[in-house]
Amino acid sequence: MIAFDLALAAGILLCAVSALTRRDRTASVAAFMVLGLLVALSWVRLAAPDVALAEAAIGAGLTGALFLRAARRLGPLRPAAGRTLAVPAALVASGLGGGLAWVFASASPPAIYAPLVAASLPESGVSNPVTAVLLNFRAWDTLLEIAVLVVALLVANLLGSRRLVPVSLGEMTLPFARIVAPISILLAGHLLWQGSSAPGGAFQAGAVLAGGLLALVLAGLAPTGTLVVRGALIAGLSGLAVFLIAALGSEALTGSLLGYPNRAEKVWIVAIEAALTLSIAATLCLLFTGFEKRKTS
Amino acid sequence: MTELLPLAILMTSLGIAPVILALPDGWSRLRTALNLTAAGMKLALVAWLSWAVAGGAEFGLSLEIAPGLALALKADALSVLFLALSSVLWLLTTIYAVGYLEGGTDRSRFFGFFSLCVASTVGIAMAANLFTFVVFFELLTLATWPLVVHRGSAEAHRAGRIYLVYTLGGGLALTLGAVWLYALAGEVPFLPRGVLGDLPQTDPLAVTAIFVLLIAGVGVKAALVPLHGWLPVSMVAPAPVSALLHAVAVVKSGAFGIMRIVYDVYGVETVEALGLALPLAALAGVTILYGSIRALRQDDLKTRLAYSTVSQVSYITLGVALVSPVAAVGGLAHLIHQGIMKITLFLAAGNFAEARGVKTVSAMDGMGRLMPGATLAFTVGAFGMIGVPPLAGFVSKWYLGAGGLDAGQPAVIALLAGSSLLNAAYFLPILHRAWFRDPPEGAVPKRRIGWMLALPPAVTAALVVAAGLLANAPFSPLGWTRFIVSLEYL
Amino acid sequence: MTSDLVYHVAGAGLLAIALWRLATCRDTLRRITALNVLAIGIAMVLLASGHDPATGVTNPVPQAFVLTGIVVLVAVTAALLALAERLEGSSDE
Amino acid sequence: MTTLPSVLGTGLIAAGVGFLAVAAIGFWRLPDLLSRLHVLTKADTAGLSLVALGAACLTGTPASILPLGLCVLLTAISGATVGHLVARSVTPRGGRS
Amino acid sequence: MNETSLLVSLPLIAALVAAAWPRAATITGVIATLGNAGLAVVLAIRIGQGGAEAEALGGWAAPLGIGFAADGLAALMLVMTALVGLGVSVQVAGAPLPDAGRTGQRTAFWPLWLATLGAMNALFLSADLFNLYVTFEILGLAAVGLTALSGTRTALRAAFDYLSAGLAGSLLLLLGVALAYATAGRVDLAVVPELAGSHEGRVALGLIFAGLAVKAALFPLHFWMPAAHSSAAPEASALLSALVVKAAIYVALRLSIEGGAAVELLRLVLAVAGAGAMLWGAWHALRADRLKLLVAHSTVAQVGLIALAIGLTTGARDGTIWRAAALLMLSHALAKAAMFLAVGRITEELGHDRISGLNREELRPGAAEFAFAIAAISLIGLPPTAGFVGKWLLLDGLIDRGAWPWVALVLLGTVLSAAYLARVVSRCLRGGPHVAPGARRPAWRAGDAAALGLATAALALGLASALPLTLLDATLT
Repeated sequence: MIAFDLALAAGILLCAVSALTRRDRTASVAAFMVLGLLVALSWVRLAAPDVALAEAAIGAGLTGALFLRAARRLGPLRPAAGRTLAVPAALVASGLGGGLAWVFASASPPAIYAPLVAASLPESGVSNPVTAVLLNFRAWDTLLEIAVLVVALLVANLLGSRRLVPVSLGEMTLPFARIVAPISILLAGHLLWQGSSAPGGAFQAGAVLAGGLLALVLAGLAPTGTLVVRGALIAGLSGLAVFLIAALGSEALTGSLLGYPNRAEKVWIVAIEAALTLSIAATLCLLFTGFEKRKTS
Repeated sequence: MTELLPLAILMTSLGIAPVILALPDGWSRLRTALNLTAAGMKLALVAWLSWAVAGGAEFGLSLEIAPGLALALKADALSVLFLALSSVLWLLTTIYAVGYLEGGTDRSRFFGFFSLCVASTVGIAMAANLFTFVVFFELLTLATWPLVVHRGSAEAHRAGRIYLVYTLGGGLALTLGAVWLYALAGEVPFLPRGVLGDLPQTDPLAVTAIFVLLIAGVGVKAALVPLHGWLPVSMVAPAPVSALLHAVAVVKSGAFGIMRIVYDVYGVETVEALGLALPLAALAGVTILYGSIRALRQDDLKTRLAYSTVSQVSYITLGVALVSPVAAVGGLAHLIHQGIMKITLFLAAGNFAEARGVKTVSAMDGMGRLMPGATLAFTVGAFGMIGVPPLAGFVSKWYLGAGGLDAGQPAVIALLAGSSLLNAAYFLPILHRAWFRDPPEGAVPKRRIGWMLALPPAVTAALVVAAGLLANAPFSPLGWTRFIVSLEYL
Repeated sequence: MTSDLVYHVAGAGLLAIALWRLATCRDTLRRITALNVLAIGIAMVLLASGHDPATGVTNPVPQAFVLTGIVVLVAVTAALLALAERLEGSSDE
Repeated sequence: MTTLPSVLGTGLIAAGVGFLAVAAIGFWRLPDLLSRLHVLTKADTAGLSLVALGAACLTGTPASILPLGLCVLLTAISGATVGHLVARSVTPRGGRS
Repeated sequence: MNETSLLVSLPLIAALVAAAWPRAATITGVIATLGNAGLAVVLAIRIGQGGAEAEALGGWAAPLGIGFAADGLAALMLVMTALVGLGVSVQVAGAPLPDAGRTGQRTAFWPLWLATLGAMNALFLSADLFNLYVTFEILGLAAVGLTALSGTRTALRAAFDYLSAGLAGSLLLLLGVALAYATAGRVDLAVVPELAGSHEGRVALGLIFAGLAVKAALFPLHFWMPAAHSSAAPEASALLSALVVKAAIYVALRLSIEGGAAVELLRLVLAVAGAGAMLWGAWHALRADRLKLLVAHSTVAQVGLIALAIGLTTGARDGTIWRAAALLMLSHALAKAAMFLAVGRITEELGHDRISGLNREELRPGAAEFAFAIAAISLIGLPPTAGFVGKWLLLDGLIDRGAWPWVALVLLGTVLSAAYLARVVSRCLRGGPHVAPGARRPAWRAGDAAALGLATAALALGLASALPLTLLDATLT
């Protein structure tokens, strides 16, 4: 398998170089998306399927879509300023990279987390260790992470970024959206439910759901009134609200922030995850479509 | 209740300052009433305090603001000396300033900072440790700067900038020295005969360096050559400010600081043992001569007075540095004497400028006939400065001379004689013009001098005479300084 | 040579490429892409460190870190792109 | 070890990969966009379907058939739609209909 | 319910309410800021009396779970944030709206500010490196939103540079955390001494410090800050300069104390970077022609001074220097917030903020100018302000260490800060007919209250420095 790893790594590096050097914006974004997919593959190789799912859905898919949108709106690449800097910068960067590779490869972490997770997993209420870490052991990180999404939503709202206006794409897209949207809902539900015991969870499910919604929006099938945007905004905010209320509620019950009541952990976690899925889907969708209707120039 | 007396004295001016600053400019009656009430109250409180201190009472207040750092006030005999000077002169200068600035702009700002300035002086007088002293010393810089630039002209701002550069630079040196001393000694309260213990033996180099830093810091305000440059320049300020800067607040705080550092931080014996007394005395001597010589050449009346101040304030330093109880009495007494004499001169000069527009020596012709009262006050002040008996200046010069002999430095006599001659040389021509020349044709008064402008110089002139004539009375400045010196040179 | 080492090196390579691009390029979109590549590089070395070649299992805690990092990064990227687009729009006005 | 399903599965996957390789070569060698699109959409769909079928044979559980079928379905739909969209985007409006 | 839980969740809940219901944004924001201030004070009093508290979130103890460390230093920072936030909130809530265009700006302000507040509270309490990274991201995004609030092109440009620099800093931090994990196998704050003991660990700490240096705008990574802080709306600038920058500085201080003597070299680099920022900022402040730019550069300089102080801590927990640094942080927060609010008022009044145009026909300085002057005194470090006590303690500690070159640098920084701030204050006292036509004192008389209040707090803190300093005694070891 080492050959496969080497090929994958080479492909990853090649894609990265391509994404960062191609002069054509679309080509560079395409290279970035391929990079995301290859990276997701490499994480499957590193036995991290949860992360691979998230990377494929969010890192490659959604970020790529955002980049594509921006590439269209930003116009062509400006010529690079100074070439004189390129060589010394490359030398310094490769030196830094080499140093980091050496330091990381020479460090081997003592197994501290693994036994702790193994010991605590039965009490966490779920059997997928990644979900246990995300929603129970280190749920505070996850709560703040949702807060990052909310703040990004607020910033995008403040900037009033131009709303995506779906141009007529022809009848061919309609069946596509009509099929993809329900499948994505099903898939999201599946990922959400499976998250407690197998790879999956709120983030992956939310991203898939967002993809389905976006298909509807792009096909012109979704309603686009201001009221809808406002509703989506509130849906985007609701995930953090539910999480915070759950945090405070659990403290009221058990005396510890985010300390779920005994033997009800799974219910709490799934409830929170369900709210998060909807909210993440709404947030990602809004981040992509934008808020304000402006004259398209 | 009486323990809070120092705080009450401080608050009479510190508490009133923000109130006055916040008053609209037009409310002059209320402002004047507030100012005069506060000044009167302070005078009464200081009188009470002096009575109590003379009776042996001790006052101390302390607020710890950080581990090892406390804002502490106390009232000892030396404080009372300075307190009495500033409270009397504050009252008089306030009356004068109210009259002087009538109809002017920004009076609330002026009087607010004026009060703050006096509050800082009072704080300096009552500081019980070096930290407190530094705090009020810097506050004084901040409070006087807006007064120097009060007129708002480009020239005033130039003066303000120079003033700030000198005083903040000095403040930096003082702060550095103080921090260093705290780092070495832990705490530095002001106690007679010094507080350094065996530090001068264990680390003489650091202690000497700290002494130089501290003296340089306070020396800026005491206008020791070569740190005197700000003083003549800041003459651009209004007359009451000049009077205040020169007679009470700034230069006297500097001189007072030298006293505190030499007497109550290091102790005279330590200073002498470190070999620092003679250089300090020499510096004072140089300043005395230099100031007098520069004063000779100035035509601007206030600038001439300013150089005279440079010279005269160093008498105090000289008295401190001579390491002789007799000289110390002279120096301390001069703190008061020079204050009342110089303020008389400045107030009178302010009246000349206000009433007749006379700002230069060459324009003084016939002033005695036109403004006899002010000219008389000016004459008394000038004679006092020269050291004509039986005025106040004579008393302090006598003691300084005797102290010089006592300390085995007969050169001091020569120094004093030379200085007195120079004093005469720059004051007598003014008096000659004022009394013996005819006023210029068709001179018309610019404005009438009301009682508020006329009274204060008259009172201070009377004080000059009284301080000289009644020098042996128990509550005269001289009597009080003897009491202080007896504590220091037991 | 183990596969962990391969991914360590690949991650560090991504970091180096991204840093080089950040230092030499002024174009907004390219810089944002470079920051994303940087983040991927970090995620890769983190996961490779968490991977235990003996058992073939990757520690769930670094996995959670990387997951969090991905979501945070998409949020920041969206904000950056919105800003860049707004900037582009306002220069036209 | 070498049961019928595993042989069949491996064969199917190999065939699928062959299709994909041909698609890739075609994408690389063909001159213009429309013909590239042509080879991509068709060969891709076929290749992926074969690979999925092979994978289903290899795992052999009925539970795995649903997701694999979903994969094939989604790829087929999206391949068709994307191909259509790309073609539309290069075709001048009102040109060949 | 515990104060710490409420401190971290209440602002976030309020942010959501304000975002979802813009009409109630102002009232929600004011109530939340007030409540937050109350909670912070209660917590500080409790910690001052009962000592530091540690809490394991969800009952999962570190290193697996995330801990809250509510100690004296954290409590001091919480109170600082609460007070400055209160002042700025009063200013924003009370400001009259000149036109409808600003309504949207104000409603957008509240959720962003409340998110900032929540993130800062979470950051001060957090005892986990990865958690710190996440809080930094919230903080960075919300701060960028505050920068972009005014919507001008320069503000947007600055916001973009701010966000990309902030992201680069965060990623450096994350790389450091990753290496910390790779070295020690865990990422709670208690791992820092262990990290300091190995080469890889020190590289990890170095990466973390580099990330923090970007976020705190230390030389030579300061390039983004003056533009961001000078082009934002004054209230936003006050929050950014007074608080947001402190977050990175706080973490640097925490790591310096935790790291002990083993991270001496890193601290030295920090001190040098701080000194560079101090000199660079002062130099540019001296040459600035706009008031806001001057104040923004002064932030670079002052933060540099604080970083210098942190870099020179001895690593001992009973040291003087880090206490001085904490006190300087507090006094800088109060003074700088007051200064930016005052600048906002002056700009509003004159219609511009050119320093050469600050001359007044009416010589009497208004309350805003007065607040500016008091804040300037505190920033220079003149008595009786908290800045003075902080500098005194700093010099005391430096002299104790015998670090004379650093003493000279601190004094030089003081002189420079006096020089550039005197430029402004003396202008305000200068006469001249240069009042811009049409500029007049706005009708909103209470507008100077917040600036004056914050400046007075900086002044009064000098006399009450014993309070924060005793609170610092309860810092976790």
